[in-house]
Amino acid sequence: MAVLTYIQAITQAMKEEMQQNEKVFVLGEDVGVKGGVFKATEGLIEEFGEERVIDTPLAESAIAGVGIGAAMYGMRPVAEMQFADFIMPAVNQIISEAAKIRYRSNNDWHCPIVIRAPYGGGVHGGLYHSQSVEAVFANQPGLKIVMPSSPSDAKGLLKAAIRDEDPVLFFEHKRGYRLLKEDVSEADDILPIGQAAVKKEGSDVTIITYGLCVHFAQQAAEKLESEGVTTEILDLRTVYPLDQEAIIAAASKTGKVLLVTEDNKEGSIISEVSAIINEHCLFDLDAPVRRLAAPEVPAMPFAPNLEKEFMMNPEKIERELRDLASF
Amino acid sequence: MAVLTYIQAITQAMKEEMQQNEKVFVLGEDVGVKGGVFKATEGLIEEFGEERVIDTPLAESAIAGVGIGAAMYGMRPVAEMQFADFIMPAVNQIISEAAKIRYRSNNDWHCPIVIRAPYGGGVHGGLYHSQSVEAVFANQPGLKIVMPSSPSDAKGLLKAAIRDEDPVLFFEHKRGYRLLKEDVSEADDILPIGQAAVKKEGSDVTIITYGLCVHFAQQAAEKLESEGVTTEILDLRTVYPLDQEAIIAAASKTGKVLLVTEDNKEGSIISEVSAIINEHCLFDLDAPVRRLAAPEVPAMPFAPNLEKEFMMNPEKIERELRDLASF
Amino acid sequence: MDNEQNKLVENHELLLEMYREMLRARRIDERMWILNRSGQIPFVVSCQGQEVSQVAAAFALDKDQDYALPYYRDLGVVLHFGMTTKELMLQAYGKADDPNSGGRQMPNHFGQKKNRIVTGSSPVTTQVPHAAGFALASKMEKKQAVSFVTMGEGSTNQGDFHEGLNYAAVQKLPVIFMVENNKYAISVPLNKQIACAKISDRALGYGMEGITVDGDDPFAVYKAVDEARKRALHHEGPTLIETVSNRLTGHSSDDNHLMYRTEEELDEAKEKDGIIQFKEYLKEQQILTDEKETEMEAEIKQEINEATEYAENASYADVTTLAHYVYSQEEAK
Amino acid sequence: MDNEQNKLVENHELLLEMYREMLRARRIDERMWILNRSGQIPFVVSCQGQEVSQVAAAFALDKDQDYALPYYRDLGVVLHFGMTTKELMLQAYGKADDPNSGGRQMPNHFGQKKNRIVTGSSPVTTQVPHAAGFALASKMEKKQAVSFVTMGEGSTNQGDFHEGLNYAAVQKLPVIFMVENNKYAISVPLNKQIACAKISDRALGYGMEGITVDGDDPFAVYKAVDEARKRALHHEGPTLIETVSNRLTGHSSDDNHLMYRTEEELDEAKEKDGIIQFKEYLKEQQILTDEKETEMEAEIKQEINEATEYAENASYADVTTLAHYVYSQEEAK
Ligand SMILES: Cc1ncc(C[n+]2csc(CCOP(=O)(O)OP(=O)(O)O)c2C)c(N)n1
Ligand SMILES: Cc1ncc(C[n+]2csc(CCOP(=O)(O)OP(=O)(O)O)c2C)c(N)n1
Ligand SMILES: [Mg+2]
Ligand SMILES: [Mg+2]
Repeated sequence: MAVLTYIQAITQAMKEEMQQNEKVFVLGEDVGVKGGVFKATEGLIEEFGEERVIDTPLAESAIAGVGIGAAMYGMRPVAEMQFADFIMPAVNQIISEAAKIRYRSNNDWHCPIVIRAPYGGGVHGGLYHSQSVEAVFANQPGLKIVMPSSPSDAKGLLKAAIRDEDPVLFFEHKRGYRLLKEDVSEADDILPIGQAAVKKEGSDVTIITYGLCVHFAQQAAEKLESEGVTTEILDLRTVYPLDQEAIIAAASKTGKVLLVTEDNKEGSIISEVSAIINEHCLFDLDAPVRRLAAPEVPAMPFAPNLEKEFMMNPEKIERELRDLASF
Repeated sequence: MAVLTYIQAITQAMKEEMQQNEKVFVLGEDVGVKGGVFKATEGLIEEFGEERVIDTPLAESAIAGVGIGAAMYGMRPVAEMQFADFIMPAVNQIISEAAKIRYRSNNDWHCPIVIRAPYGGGVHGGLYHSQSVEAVFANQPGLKIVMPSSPSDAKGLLKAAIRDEDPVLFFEHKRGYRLLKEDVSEADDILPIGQAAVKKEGSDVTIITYGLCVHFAQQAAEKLESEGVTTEILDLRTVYPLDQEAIIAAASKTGKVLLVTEDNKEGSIISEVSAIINEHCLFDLDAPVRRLAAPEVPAMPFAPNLEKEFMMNPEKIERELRDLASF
Repeated sequence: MDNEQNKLVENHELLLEMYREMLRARRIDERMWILNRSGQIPFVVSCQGQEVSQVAAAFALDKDQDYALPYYRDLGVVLHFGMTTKELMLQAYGKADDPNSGGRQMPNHFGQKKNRIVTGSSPVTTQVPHAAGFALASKMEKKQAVSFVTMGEGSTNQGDFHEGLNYAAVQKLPVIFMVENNKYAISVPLNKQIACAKISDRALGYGMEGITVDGDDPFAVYKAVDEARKRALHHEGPTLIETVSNRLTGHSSDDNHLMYRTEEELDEAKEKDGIIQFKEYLKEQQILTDEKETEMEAEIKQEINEATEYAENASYADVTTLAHYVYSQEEAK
Repeated sequence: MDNEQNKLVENHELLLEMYREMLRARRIDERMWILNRSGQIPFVVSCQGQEVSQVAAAFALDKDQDYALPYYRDLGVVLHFGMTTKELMLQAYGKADDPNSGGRQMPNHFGQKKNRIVTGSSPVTTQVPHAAGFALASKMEKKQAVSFVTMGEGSTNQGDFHEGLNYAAVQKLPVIFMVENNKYAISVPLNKQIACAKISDRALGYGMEGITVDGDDPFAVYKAVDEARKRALHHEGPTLIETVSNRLTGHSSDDNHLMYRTEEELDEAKEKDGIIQFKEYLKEQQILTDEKETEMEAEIKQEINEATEYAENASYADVTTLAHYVYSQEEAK
């Protein structure tokens, strides 16, 4: 065991997979000598050479598209989008191609690519370096979307994503990169994609969330603990397709559910979670399912006060939680 | 009044707006001499010339991007994507640009563009000429998404979209193009974007849906009428941002709600509708909100039997409706 | 005429094989139109007018090593890579045994792994970066293989064309980009698509070789592809080849091209039909006799008849398979 | 040297104005770095090394008619189009009165309608099709205006570059595409971005004029833009101009460029600094005196001091405005 930050866990996962399987390679903008703008690929070019750690031209559709081609061939590309916001030029390759290759070819071809991208705000990134983009892709059968909330999860899930036989979008919270630290096993641990995890047991209220918000939820839940309110926290981990069973279990357990996302509310991941609960747990609910999300604006502004107002934080969650608990 | 098909109503709307405002122009692939692959722009080049009816190179990001530039300048571009499936290369221009121009410039610039595209299946189009793509965009504040269900609505809403000060995605059901016919007013009628419409009053069950599915819902509801079950049908018309008030009213009215979409279920428009109902009408519900949607596969296959199995139809709705009514 | 081309000219058997492949593509396509017009199949998108380019190019490749990433008109390419007439008919009917997609995709959306034909979609040009990806992978694995990707000239205006060619050029990947310029993107004529003189003028901006050849001339196409392949395998990078010919049909069975094209233009195009020119050459050179021709036509006709009947009687995929293969092992569920 | 360029050489006042604008851009940028390093502002992305190209180009435009679609390094362009030092400082601090975005966007995401500066975003190259759109509209409205759009050389590898240039070329739109080639895309050097010799080699593939000039030479840049503007207004179509110079700083305040760049390379770049060369020229020609220079520097310094103080003390937008302006009249709600 060693204490790793979230980003170190990610680097570690890529490194181990590259050591074990020579078909794994990474490509993206500045991933080589610079080691990525956040240093996620630091040290990789030194260890694996520029053949397997490829600095690409500034062209996201090519990064995805070349990766998709290589994946169909039989390689295991790990493509980096420098910021999740810049995945948009690659949407056609991801939705029209990666997601549909297995289905359209009736299982003749498949496309085991991983596309990593840092998402989320709170880093003075303004509109285009702060977005949560998962909802754009969370309606596309054929894709999987993973958003880990801790270093251990990040490592285990990224390794699983690289070994997965299908395309996986892997979104990493950029503010979590250095904020989140914990002991991470050095073993070759793989976490199953598609399974949510109970991060905290409780019996009064349930929070269902993912990514950095899990961290905020934990902080909020602790505050209420002293007042005798215990919170069940379900971390979705894979936000598409969702782990329905785990959602149903977590919602039914307390009957009071708070859904949290850093994304704006309408059309977000937590809308689907709410719909699932509505379909399956109506008679177990003691209060309407609540959604706590960002305001309906295009993205987070740059000015620090506006950014703070937009961002999710433990206080906002605590407030809702308290209110819901006393419903 | 004259009987118009859905597509004639669309042509008519463009024609009238072009006659009234010389800043309105259309651009897209094959919209000129050919009049569009579905003939939506038929006759326009003859009337307005090739300066205002522009056959573009085969490049959707340019069609959107050039339109966005012209819109910022002060024109009223109506861009056609030949099929909704081919809007994907333009996602960056639509989400990163059109949706965010007003907000990011603090109201200094704005972008009154309309992007039209035929969506939906049932025409032997296979995976890439049948998709419902609205969910990709239905999480982006700054955008509006309109999906009319009848010729009159199509005309009134398209005229409204062209006059709107903000970007509007306008999705037309291609199977509806010639299937749907009705008397359409020749007056300069504008329908408000953002408002759902009750298409049928009823008191036992509520169907909330949009696009061609409204037509199927009406057929299903009629079947049940003879058995004494009356159905309220709410046509969303604008699927983003949603008309919450109308949804809440329609759901509360009967307490039994069936949501219908041709799209696959997870992450669809009706997931958001369900979440809204869940938040606001929990104690008015007599049964869990049901979602009727396509199976979770990437898109509709070509083979006629598979296509039929995938497609929404009155029978599927009738079955669910009957079941829900007797809950 | 250089050596390689000379070899081709002298290899009468090969020339006859090439001719046969072109003819087979043409006759299959013609049959599909008949089936469409008589209501048997809902859709056709044709190779007619481009078979010479397709077949000559494919013959210059190594179909046991190279990867083909064809576009929807490339009947000639996939035939050479090993797709059978029966399989082509199965896909036209959308039947379960269609090896491309089991009837899931529209006709002419090719893909067949065992024959190294990479699965394609409808949105044009997405295959171009894929071709760079295949080349990158085969270069990493030190294989003696190139990837061969085709598209229409209209598709060269998509962003993915630019990004794919640039990527391949920067990393000197073994790819051959072949643009089949038939002068139309559905109804949009060349002068509304591009302002450059030739599509191959784009090669300079990627720092790669570019060449325009007469797509109706099998010798010129063969030579261009053959040289490009050598260049690719010698680590000299990718090549952009433009083959100029004519689309002899509407864009697809849904398109009436006389709405935007004159009869005269079409008649002219038909006169330049590469298959007819090639046949005349073969006859002049006494490589093809009338007898041989009749025999060939008969064989092909029978093959198509059998394939059509087989496909017509074949079953659609069972509806219970609708949700299979979204993800790995989905069918096991 | 042709007439236009001659006129420029002889117009000493204009040359001094140009120099002053370049200097102003440089000094503002330098101040921003100081503010960043001392923790006052979170982010800087620099114009340093590109001011000569930017200012010389902007001077060849008609800022009362033409539209500018600048990218994040174009301090020199926006200054000339009318953005004030105070406004630039307001945006660096993200304050409410920042005319670009009211503090919503990161610094150097320019846009100011009254000065015909079109709002830009972070994803690179999206502005390129917009420029074609502005040109299309002004052509439709028969205005004597061009649209002038810039980007880095790395950004020329995006699909939108290709689609935007092709669109403009096909319809002969009055656009000037200027690529500021500073030889790096963040850390990625030119040889990993492109395989062509010059970015302007791409012009041929669009059938438009293309030219590469020394970005440190104001006369060459001015002439290229001036000629391109005339061509545009004479309906001769768009032009692709590449200005080659050096990035004298890290990519941004978040980047340590010595991780991928040698000290020697950087020293060499600094020696070629266009501003210094231009100053030397002006002095040699006795257009600029030491006295005038001192005065200029002092004036600029004072302007920057005042602007900085003003911006520092200005307020952020009120948090109640967070949800304003998502749609039209939203604020009325
Ligand atoms: C991204 C995308 N946009 C639009 C279409 C619709 N479409 C199909 S083929 C075609 C024209 C293609 O022209 P070209 O590339 O020249 O190929 P050709 O059909 O002439 O061989 C168009 C516009 C598509 N398939 N994909
Ligand atoms: C679509 C997109 N991808 C990635 C980025 C991140 N990024 C910002 S600037 C930059 C390099 C730009 O290089 P170049 O175009 O040469 O401009 P320069 O900064 O050198 O002036 C990158 C990769 C971005 N802003 N947009
Ligand atoms: Mg063509
Ligand atoms: Mg650069």
